[in-house]
Amino acid sequence: MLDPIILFFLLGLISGLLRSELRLPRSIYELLSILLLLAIGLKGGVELAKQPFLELLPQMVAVVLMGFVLPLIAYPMLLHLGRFKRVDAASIAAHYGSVSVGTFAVAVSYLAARNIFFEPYMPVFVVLLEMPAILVGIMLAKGISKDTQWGMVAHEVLLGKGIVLLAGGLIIGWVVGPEGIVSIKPLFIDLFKGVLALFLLEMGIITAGQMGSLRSYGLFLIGFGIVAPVIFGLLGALLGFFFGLSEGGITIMAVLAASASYIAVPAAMRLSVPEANPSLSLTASLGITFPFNILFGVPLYHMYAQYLLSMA
Amino acid sequence: MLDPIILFFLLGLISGLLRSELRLPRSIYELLSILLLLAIGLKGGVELAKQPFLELLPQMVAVVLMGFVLPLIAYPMLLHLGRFKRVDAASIAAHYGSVSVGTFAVAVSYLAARNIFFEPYMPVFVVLLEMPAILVGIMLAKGISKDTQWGMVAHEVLLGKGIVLLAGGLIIGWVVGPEGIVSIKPLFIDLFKGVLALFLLEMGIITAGQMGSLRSYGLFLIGFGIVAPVIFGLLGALLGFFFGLSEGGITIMAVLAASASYIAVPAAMRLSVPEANPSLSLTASLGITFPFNILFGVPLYHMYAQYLLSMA
Amino acid sequence: MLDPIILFFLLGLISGLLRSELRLPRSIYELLSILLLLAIGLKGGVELAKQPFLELLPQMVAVVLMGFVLPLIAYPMLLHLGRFKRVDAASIAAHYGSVSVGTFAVAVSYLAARNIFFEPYMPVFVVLLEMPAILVGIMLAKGISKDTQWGMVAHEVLLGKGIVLLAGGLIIGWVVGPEGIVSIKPLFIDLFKGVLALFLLEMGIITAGQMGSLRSYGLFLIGFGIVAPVIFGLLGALLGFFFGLSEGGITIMAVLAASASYIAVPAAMRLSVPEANPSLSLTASLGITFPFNILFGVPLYHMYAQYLLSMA
Amino acid sequence: MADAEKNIYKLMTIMTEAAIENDVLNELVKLGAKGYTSIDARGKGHRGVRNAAWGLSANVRIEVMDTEENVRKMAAAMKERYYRNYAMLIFLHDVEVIPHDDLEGVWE
Amino acid sequence: MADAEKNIYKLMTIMTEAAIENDVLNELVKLGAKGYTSIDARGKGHRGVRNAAWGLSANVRIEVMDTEENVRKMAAAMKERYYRNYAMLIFLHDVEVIPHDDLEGVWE
Amino acid sequence: MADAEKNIYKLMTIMTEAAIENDVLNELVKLGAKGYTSIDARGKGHRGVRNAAWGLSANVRIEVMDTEENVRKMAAAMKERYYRNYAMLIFLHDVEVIPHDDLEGVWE
Ligand SMILES: Nc1ncnc2c1ncn2[C@@H]1O[C@H](COP(=O)(O)O)[C@@H](O)[C@H]1O
Ligand SMILES: Nc1ncnc2c1ncn2[C@@H]1O[C@H](COP(=O)(O)O)[C@@H](O)[C@H]1O
Ligand SMILES: Nc1ncnc2c1ncn2[C@@H]1O[C@H](COP(=O)(O)O)[C@@H](O)[C@H]1O
Ligand code: NA
Ligand code: NA
Ligand code: NA
Repeated sequence: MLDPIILFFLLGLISGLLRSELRLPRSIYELLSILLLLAIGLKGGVELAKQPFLELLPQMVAVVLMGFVLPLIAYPMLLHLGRFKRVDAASIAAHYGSVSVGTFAVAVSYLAARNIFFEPYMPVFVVLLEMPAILVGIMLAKGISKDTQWGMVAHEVLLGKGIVLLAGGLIIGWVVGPEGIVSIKPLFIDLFKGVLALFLLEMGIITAGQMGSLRSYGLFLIGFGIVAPVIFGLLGALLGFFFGLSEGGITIMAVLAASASYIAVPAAMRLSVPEANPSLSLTASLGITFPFNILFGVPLYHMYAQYLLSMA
Repeated sequence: MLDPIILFFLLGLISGLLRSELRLPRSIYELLSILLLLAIGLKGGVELAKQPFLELLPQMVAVVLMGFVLPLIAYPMLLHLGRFKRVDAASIAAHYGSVSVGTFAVAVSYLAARNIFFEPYMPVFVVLLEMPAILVGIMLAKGISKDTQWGMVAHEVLLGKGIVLLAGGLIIGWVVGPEGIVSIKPLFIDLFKGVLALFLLEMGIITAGQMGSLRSYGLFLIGFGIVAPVIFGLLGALLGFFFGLSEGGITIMAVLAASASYIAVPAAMRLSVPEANPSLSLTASLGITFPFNILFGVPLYHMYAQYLLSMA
Repeated sequence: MLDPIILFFLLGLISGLLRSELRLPRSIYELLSILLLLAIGLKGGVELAKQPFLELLPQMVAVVLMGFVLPLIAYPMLLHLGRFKRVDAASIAAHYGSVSVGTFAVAVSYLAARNIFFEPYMPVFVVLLEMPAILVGIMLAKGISKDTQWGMVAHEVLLGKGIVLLAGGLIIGWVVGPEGIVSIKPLFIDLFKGVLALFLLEMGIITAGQMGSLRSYGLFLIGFGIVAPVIFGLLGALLGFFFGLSEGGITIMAVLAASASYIAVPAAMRLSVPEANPSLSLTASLGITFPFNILFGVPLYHMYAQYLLSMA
Repeated sequence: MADAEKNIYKLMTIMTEAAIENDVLNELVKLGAKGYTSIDARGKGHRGVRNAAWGLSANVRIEVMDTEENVRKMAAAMKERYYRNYAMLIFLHDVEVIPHDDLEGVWE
Repeated sequence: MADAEKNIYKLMTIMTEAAIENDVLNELVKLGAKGYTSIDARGKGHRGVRNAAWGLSANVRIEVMDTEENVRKMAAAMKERYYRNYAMLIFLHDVEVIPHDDLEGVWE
Repeated sequence: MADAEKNIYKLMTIMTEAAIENDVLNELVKLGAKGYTSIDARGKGHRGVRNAAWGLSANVRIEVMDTEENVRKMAAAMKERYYRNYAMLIFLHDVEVIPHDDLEGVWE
């Protein structure tokens, strides 16, 4: 069964590679992101209402820990194997320790199309995973230097569009509950898949643009952009398995670990570690890992989950 | 029962006060306004089709009169109690004599969520109320001066986006009737509440921006921004009561009287009374009265209506 | 039965002529075009899946031939009767040989509102008709000149937004089939008519703007802008009749022949035949033929179809 | 008259409120401007921040190129009409225009 | 060569139709431009009003900074190629560039 | 101090990454800028193409008008802080400001 949203991504990718003039206006791209973030938050929040919050605490702590550990695994690979400069290795590591909401949305849609349940509080983990990798990345690049404006970094990330909308949606969904969102469902829930399709059309075009810089950066970056998610995905799946999550939940945990940020982290790194080459990390996360995850990663992580559960 | 749209407003307000970078692109804000205005117009128009138009004439005249009278009440308060300059008092008075479509939409949604009927021709009153207060405001500021370009003012207001879309929607709805709008219902009617939620998210952010200027203008402006709608709302409710309107209709009449313009009137005043400080009137109508009405005013005006009817 | 979308067009037209400030932001206009093109493509593609593709080949060839012939009919009329300069005659001819997707969408909506079936592969013809007239136009203007950058022209048209989205939608719809698009139906199919209404609102405003230049160009252009579609529509209807199409199919064939491009062709001509006055051809296609087709042409072409079938 | 030999003209740049853009442009054309270019902007000045996100606080940057004489006339009229009550900043500088050969003296 | 002591270069400003923006930028790069800045604009000139709202009437404002010699070469090429058939206005003026110390003579 | 008689001031134009726009504007205000105007742009320079369509590659064009002394101070600070690690181009030129009569010497 071929999901139309994947075809929209390919349509964007191909027309981008063929240098078509097709392009979504920037403000439309922003509208689509806003709708996706709010929809994911709202859906999660409504389900959260049914959940005793305290039971989640240990899992939340573990997820935050994962956000600290992943970049620490990526960093030495990039520094020693990839022979990147320290600042670049640190910056790329931060991207891969964090998470891509676009990839998360595709995974949600993948599971929904197959009627596979997943624990509804996953968006909480997305929120939790944004920040830690950025902190690690900055410290790897600069040490615990006094001239890092931590306040500014925290403000930039915690009050960035991503977290505000996701967390805001979660809270609103949680407060109003299932009946409360009936009236706004037509916009946020019913249109979700169509909005995701348009979003991926534009992501395909953007990805095609990033692929142009691939040549300049050599094979290692391409390899890293594929191997890292495959490994990190497994770590994420294992963590989900130890949490005792469902098949869908394990898949999503793998996706969170395997996906790399291309919005919040690049912006934060540009301000805090300006010496790092932004095009290097963006090419990896957006030009390689994002399309890999969309096209091959999500089904792979689903197999991880099935395999782990079949072993149990 | 907490309406999610109010939470969207609070989300915008809080993230604005915390200086989050969240912001809807300008063109999206315009799209949302266009959809709201058309939807309100269309819904009203469809219902109007069932209404003998002539019966409404006396009410329409009374509503226009109210549009002339309200600024004449506000003006001396602002001039003598508030000690504002003549042009500023006149300009603020014009804002409060006119009407805010955003507040109207929230009231509509409030009543719909409670299944409270209201007379469907209310959007006609919104159209009627835009203009008179502006005329009064200009005359209070300048006298019946020859150098006022009345033609330009009339053109600016009558052909402004607000009236064209609202009146256009009314007419289209009236012409095609209930079956006619079935095909466009999914966009204009089904999405209404979601669109309103996004609109209020942005309004919250904008309101937060306006609140920054509150400090500069002192306590009187804050007081006026709360007291004026409370009083004007009562006048509006009384008028609705004398019209013999339903509970919902009286509530809406109160909302029309209590709400203050923050789009059409500021633009018209900027051009016709340039000596008035635009930030003063905008801070009052947008930074105080709008959030007050959204959060507390609408339920209060509903109580007005219930009280008046219980007395009858 | 009055279709609301026509009223939206008139609302735009009238407020444009009255110089209202109403205007859709450019990015919103682009979003609406994108949604329309994808929706038309998707719907066509889903139906195509049921169709043996090879049976269509002869019709496709004939349609491409029509694209070459129509501008060759228009050119001498413009050159000899209209006494236009060679480049201008060639450019206008190219506009009328090509096709307007907006008009096509209105015809689709017209037939749907009357429950009239049409062959679902019509969007394929729209794609096929974009290019030939442009080639003829360039050759009429410049001869088979060496300095025409044919590669650039082909790239510009084939990879222009219009064809990429229409053809992309067709292919996606064709691949995923009826069940595949269920999830994206709320955005692309359910909202279609509402999106078309907003699109026509803006088209009305744009048309009003173009009408301003009518005075400068005299009566012949007005006459041509009405007579050409009436004749070309008949040719299209005849071709559809010989294909053995249904009533709806013949109507659509007439619409394709009768409509004139106002996006792809103007852009291509501006680059390839810069000596031609772009305002001349745009005034004809957008200021005269588009409103004529929307308001009077589509019903007329429907009568063509009914008449031809009643003769058979 | 401009320094016709070297095609030296004056460029006037006006930063002001978007709310009066149409009014300003009409005025400039009435004063004889043969053209103008206008761009959406954000800004800050002694009348506060104008960040373009909300109607009344949107900003615009208008350029008019003409002979020094005409530009000074327009600048004086702008100052007279708008400086008192609107956010506006005007400055001038010389530019060398690449002339249209078939539009000889079009900006004189 | 530019007045290297004082880092004086020429800035060329081109106002033209958005329809040919890509063509113009490619041409400038071919002619050796090391950079450019381009901005969406509205405008009016002897080819009428271009109000940016509709494809063919959108306008763009392009700036290129380079040595006087290079800028004059580019300006001449632009004039030759576009002035006849497209809405276009070009003007030049001197600017003092704040140099990159590690890019010594990059714009020479 | 500026040439007060003729109201000659310096205009500084900064082309840079949109990612640091707020940072740059805050810095300029700290350095005493009384105003600025900022515009979205696309561009190309020695740090590659910035086509404004995607967050990190968006571009901005900032103008600050002030006395020569102040502008030179700000330009030096900008260069010091951003030239090394960010895409940025700064240039200066003279402009004649039409003064506010009631703001006598406001930019001194
Ligand atoms: N010193 C300055 N440098 C650059 N632009 C300025 C300056 N002062 C004012 N502006 C621009 O002119 C507009 C109006 O200025 P003002 O009337 O001083 O508020 C501002 O919104 C800015 O866009
Ligand atoms: N006198 C002028 N002052 C400022 N901008 C102009 C002037 N004349 C033309 N322009 C700009 O240059 C573009 C092309 O001019 P034209 O070729 O004269 O139609 C116009 O759309 C304006 O943006
Ligand atoms: N030669 C130039 N002419 C005009 N603009 C330039 C030039 N070089 C750089 N720019 C602008 O300055 C920005 C930063 O330049 P850079 O630091 O060289 O990448 C570019 O994105 C352009 O917008
Ligand atoms: Na990750
Ligand atoms: Na009121
Ligand atoms: Na045709």
